[in-house]
Amino acid sequence: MILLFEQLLNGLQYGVTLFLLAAGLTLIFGIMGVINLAHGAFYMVGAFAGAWVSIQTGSFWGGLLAGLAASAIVGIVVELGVMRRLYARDHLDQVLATFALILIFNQSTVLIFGRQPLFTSLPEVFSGSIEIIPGLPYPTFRLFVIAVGLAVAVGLYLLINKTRIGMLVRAGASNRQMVRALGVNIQGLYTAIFGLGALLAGLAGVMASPIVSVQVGMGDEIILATFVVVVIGGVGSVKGAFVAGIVLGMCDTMLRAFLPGLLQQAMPGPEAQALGVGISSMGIYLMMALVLLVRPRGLFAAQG
Amino acid sequence: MKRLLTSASVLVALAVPSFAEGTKIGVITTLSGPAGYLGEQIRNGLKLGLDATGAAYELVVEDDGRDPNTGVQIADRMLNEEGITLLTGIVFSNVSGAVVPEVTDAGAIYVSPNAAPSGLAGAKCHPNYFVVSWQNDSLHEASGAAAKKLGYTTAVALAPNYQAGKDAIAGFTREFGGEVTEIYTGVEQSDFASEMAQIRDKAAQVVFQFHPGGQGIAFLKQYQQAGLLGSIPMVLSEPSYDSVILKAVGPAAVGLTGTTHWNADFDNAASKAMVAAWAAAFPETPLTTYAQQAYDTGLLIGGALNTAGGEDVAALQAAMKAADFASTRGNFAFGANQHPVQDWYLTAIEADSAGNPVIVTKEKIIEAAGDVYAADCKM
Amino acid sequence: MKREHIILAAVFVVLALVPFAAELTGQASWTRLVGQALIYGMAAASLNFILGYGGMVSFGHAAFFGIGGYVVGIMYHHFDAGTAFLGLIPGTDQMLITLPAAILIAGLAAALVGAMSLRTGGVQFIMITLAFAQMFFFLFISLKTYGGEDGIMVRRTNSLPGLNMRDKATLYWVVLGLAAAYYLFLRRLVQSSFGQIIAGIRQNERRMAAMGISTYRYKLYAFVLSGMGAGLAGALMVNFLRFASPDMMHWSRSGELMIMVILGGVGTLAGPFIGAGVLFTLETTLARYTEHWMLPVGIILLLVVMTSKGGLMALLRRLGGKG
Amino acid sequence: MTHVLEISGLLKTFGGLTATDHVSLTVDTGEIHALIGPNGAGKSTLINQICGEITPNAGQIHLAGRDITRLPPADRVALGLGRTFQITSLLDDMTVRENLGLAVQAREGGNFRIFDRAAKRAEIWDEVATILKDSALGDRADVTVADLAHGEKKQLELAMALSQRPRLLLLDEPMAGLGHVESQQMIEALLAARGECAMLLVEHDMEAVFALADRISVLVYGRIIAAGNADDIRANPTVREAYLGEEEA
Repeated sequence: MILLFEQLLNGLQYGVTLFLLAAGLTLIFGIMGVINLAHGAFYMVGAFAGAWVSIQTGSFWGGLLAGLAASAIVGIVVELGVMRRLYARDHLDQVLATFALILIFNQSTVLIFGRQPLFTSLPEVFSGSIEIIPGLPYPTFRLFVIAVGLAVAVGLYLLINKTRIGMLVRAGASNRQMVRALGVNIQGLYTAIFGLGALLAGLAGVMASPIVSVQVGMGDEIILATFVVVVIGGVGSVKGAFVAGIVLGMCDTMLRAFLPGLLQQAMPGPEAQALGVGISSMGIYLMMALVLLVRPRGLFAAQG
Repeated sequence: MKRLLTSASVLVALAVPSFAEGTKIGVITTLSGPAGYLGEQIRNGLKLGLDATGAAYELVVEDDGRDPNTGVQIADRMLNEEGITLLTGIVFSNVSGAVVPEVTDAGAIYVSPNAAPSGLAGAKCHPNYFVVSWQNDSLHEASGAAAKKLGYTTAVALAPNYQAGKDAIAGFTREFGGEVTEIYTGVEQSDFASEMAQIRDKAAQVVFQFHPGGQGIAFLKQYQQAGLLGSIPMVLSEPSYDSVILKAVGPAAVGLTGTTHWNADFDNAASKAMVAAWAAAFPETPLTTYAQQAYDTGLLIGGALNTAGGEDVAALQAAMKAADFASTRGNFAFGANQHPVQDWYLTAIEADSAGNPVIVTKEKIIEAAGDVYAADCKM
Repeated sequence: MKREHIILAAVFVVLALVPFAAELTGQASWTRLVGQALIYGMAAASLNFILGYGGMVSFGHAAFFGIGGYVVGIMYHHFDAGTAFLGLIPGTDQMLITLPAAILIAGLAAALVGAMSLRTGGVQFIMITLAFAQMFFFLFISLKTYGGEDGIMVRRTNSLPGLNMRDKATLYWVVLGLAAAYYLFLRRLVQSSFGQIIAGIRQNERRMAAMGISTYRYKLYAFVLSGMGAGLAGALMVNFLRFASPDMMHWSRSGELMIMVILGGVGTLAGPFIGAGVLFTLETTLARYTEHWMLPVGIILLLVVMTSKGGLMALLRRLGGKG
Repeated sequence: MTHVLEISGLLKTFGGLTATDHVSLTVDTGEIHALIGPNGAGKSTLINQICGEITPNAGQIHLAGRDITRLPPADRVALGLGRTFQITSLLDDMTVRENLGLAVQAREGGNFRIFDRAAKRAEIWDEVATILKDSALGDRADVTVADLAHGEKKQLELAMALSQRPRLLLLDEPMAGLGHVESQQMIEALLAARGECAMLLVEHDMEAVFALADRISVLVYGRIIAAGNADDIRANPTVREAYLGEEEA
């Protein structure tokens, strides 16, 4: 029972990380119509900038600010320098360009930081664990990650539903031409959204840096799962990204935690283990395939 | 017969003066991606080792990107175009599985500084294929033996769900003999929270885990964050706690137990020379076992080049087979399959004065061990 | 018309001479380099048939490439061990059996994936094909019998009666012959009745449905044909490299095939071959000069896409003056 | 006698909105049946239900006596249903000739052949030549569709639809966006095709409707409020109030 609860928390924490990445990606996707394979690079930039500054200054919070700033700036530069020229182009050209960006970002990171993974420690306040229910000590930092993720979700909800910019974002996600017709400064809006998306990805990167290994290519591994979240949630829908992120995070964690054990009861030995892990690795893709077969445009498709 | 061949080739080698610019050595290794630091360690260690022998050489280094396709492509060019007959450097088993047959079929020599998959250690062994590091299974058999020696009887063993991971758990289990709960992790997984919960739930006496590189860093950090570090001991094979991993993990590694075939505190001249040379050349970068293996590889190759006096393959092969070099690990010999016969040690990860983790050698747990596949090798 | 024939014949002759040229200049690795580029070109061209001519952007094409390769690998594994696949089908090292088998099995897999994926469209189609490819990838990683992540070593290239397939030049010519045949097949395919229907579906699916075309069936057929082509390329690759591994079906390989198509020119016959050749040569050549080869490759790709529309084929056309 | 098309009780709702409210109508052999109504009356929804792009909530559609309510679009075409689109929907990168060729090929079959050469199928290109000879597009045959004038695209749509040899042709606003001269050409083309098939004509252009239609149905807010010949409709006070009145005002 305690194990189940703990795994649910783990799933929630993975889910909000996916949400942070997917929120920006789904907006960029839905509003600008751009397939940005390089979104994971912002995650990596956030993690590296955050880790490096926190090593230099000894402060996690300094690193957090640096990570956010670096990823947002890199995002804006990419938008101004590259993406802006590709909005009118075919999806496939965007795929090629953002693939090239991945290569450039990865190798530049090697040149700047070298090949050794960076060390980051937990902020002092969050270095321990809290006994949430008796018998279950849970790392405080992970609770903090969950809290930040949920706070961002609330913030984005308010931004999108209560502000003029949010109105434009919603309009843009459901009908791209309409926003153009409204006579707003589209270019500025696009740059801002791209920067915001990069910033959220950078936030995810900084939050992940004390937990996982800060290394080159770390963004490439998580970007696939992020795309899965975006597509299941429905392209352009932040709400969809939230729901899909949490559900996917939960399912992935639950499958990995319990499927091998369950299989072992049904069939003998290590083969069950291996099979269980194999199936749970496929889990999110299986889910996506199933969701798309039932709802071809995802759960909360913004575009009609 | 073999002796006759050897002396004949020595004669030939003596008759033909070696080229002044040195023998070309092909280094195929992984320099890009998350595992790029492993290739860097190997390249740098190899260079220092060769320098220590004073042999005339020239390194031709190329990145395989951990992709067997690329590895074979590079090997082909080195062998057939640049006329290189001596290759080394591969980090990963899947790359060496593809490249080594290519090299030996072409009549050239391959010396492994790291990966040594079982497929090439038994019936498919080859006179031109040498392994300086260890046979893959040996690493984890040592950890199994260590856990047994420390008196544990139940263990949780974790490894990624690929062949090397399965081999790791199998190797550990073989020597451990106790009750083992196996948990396989995802191949590209970086968050192990779910596994931490399971480890706590199983409440075994000891944890064994095999996660090289970035995965290992993430695993150790999270092990501490989950509050498991103080409560359940962990035994590690050397790829899971190399010095680069420890540097990135920081204090979270203090208190773990490891096994290794070499450690920086070894008290022999060759090892001390290497540690000093490394500190002079790469003061910023920790020295890992990867670099040490490559350094030994450099000693072996350089020594053989000096003995054979050039790049005649038969002469080089014979010189290497003799394994006449002072290994940084102390005792070293080749088994029937030209894989090492060596000692294994128990280590502890302790805190230095600054609180950073440092590996301290405790005791020898296995003496002069070869591998189980040597018996199948008929050379 | 005539001009195209002359160019094709000239290119074929030049390619056929590669082993001799390699021999003469001492650049022995050319043969293998060009051979591999040709095989990737075939795989990219097979993807281009659905992507460029049919408008179906598949991000999982490497799955069929890998499956084709594994058919050769698995058959060789059982041939070598003297066992039988599932205890029923004995292994073989005869290319006349392995290649058709690879094409067939890859086609079956494509039928399965296509039947489900083609119910969606657009971005969702891209992602669902990726999803199925990932499932195949993880499946093959878990197959311990066939080496798991390490894959299967194929010590000897498959035999063809009357030819010495261990000779690199011979193998190269076999690959070249099949690549040329495949090019001609695709050329005929896009001009065929079916090719016209597929081109129509890409331009306006609704219109084609209004003309009585059940677009789903045609798209599925195209998807299967394309998967078979990728399977053939994969089978050749395993013969060429002498091993099969899950790397062949990793998602980045699917991406690479897509990049080759886009770089060369979407919806052109020669484009994928040119794209494969250029990308492959670029990667291998730059890797010889710098460990940081990814950086220049990335910058070059970015420059190509920013400065030209329609890839290298469009560039060539502009240089050549006409189409 | 059987009707070529018989619709009974067709109901389609979108959320709270009723687009077609139990619509029933028939089209007889050789007849041109016009469907008129203000914007948003549900005409396009009705057309799309007949074509099969939208599935109705209730009601039946029979084509030549056969129930096609649940058939996919392509199968309805095989049973003799042809259509034109309100916003022209053509293969823009191809020439006029190629568009017609594909239309004829789609009807002729052999569409799964992968080793033939579509360009050498005489049965297709002979027929295309005939169609072009008889149409206003003859001298525009090798122009790419994207370069055609609007009126020419409308003509091509009609020619492609007719080349399918349908029993029933659905015409979704064929006059939309046409100038006076072009409209006259279109009316002539439709009159010329009158013997070939029955037609259900959705149109705003009253001049064209009165010139072409044998019968007229008036659709307002998803319901048919009146039906009859041209004189009946002109005289109908409900229609004048609901529809024509607005037009004249």
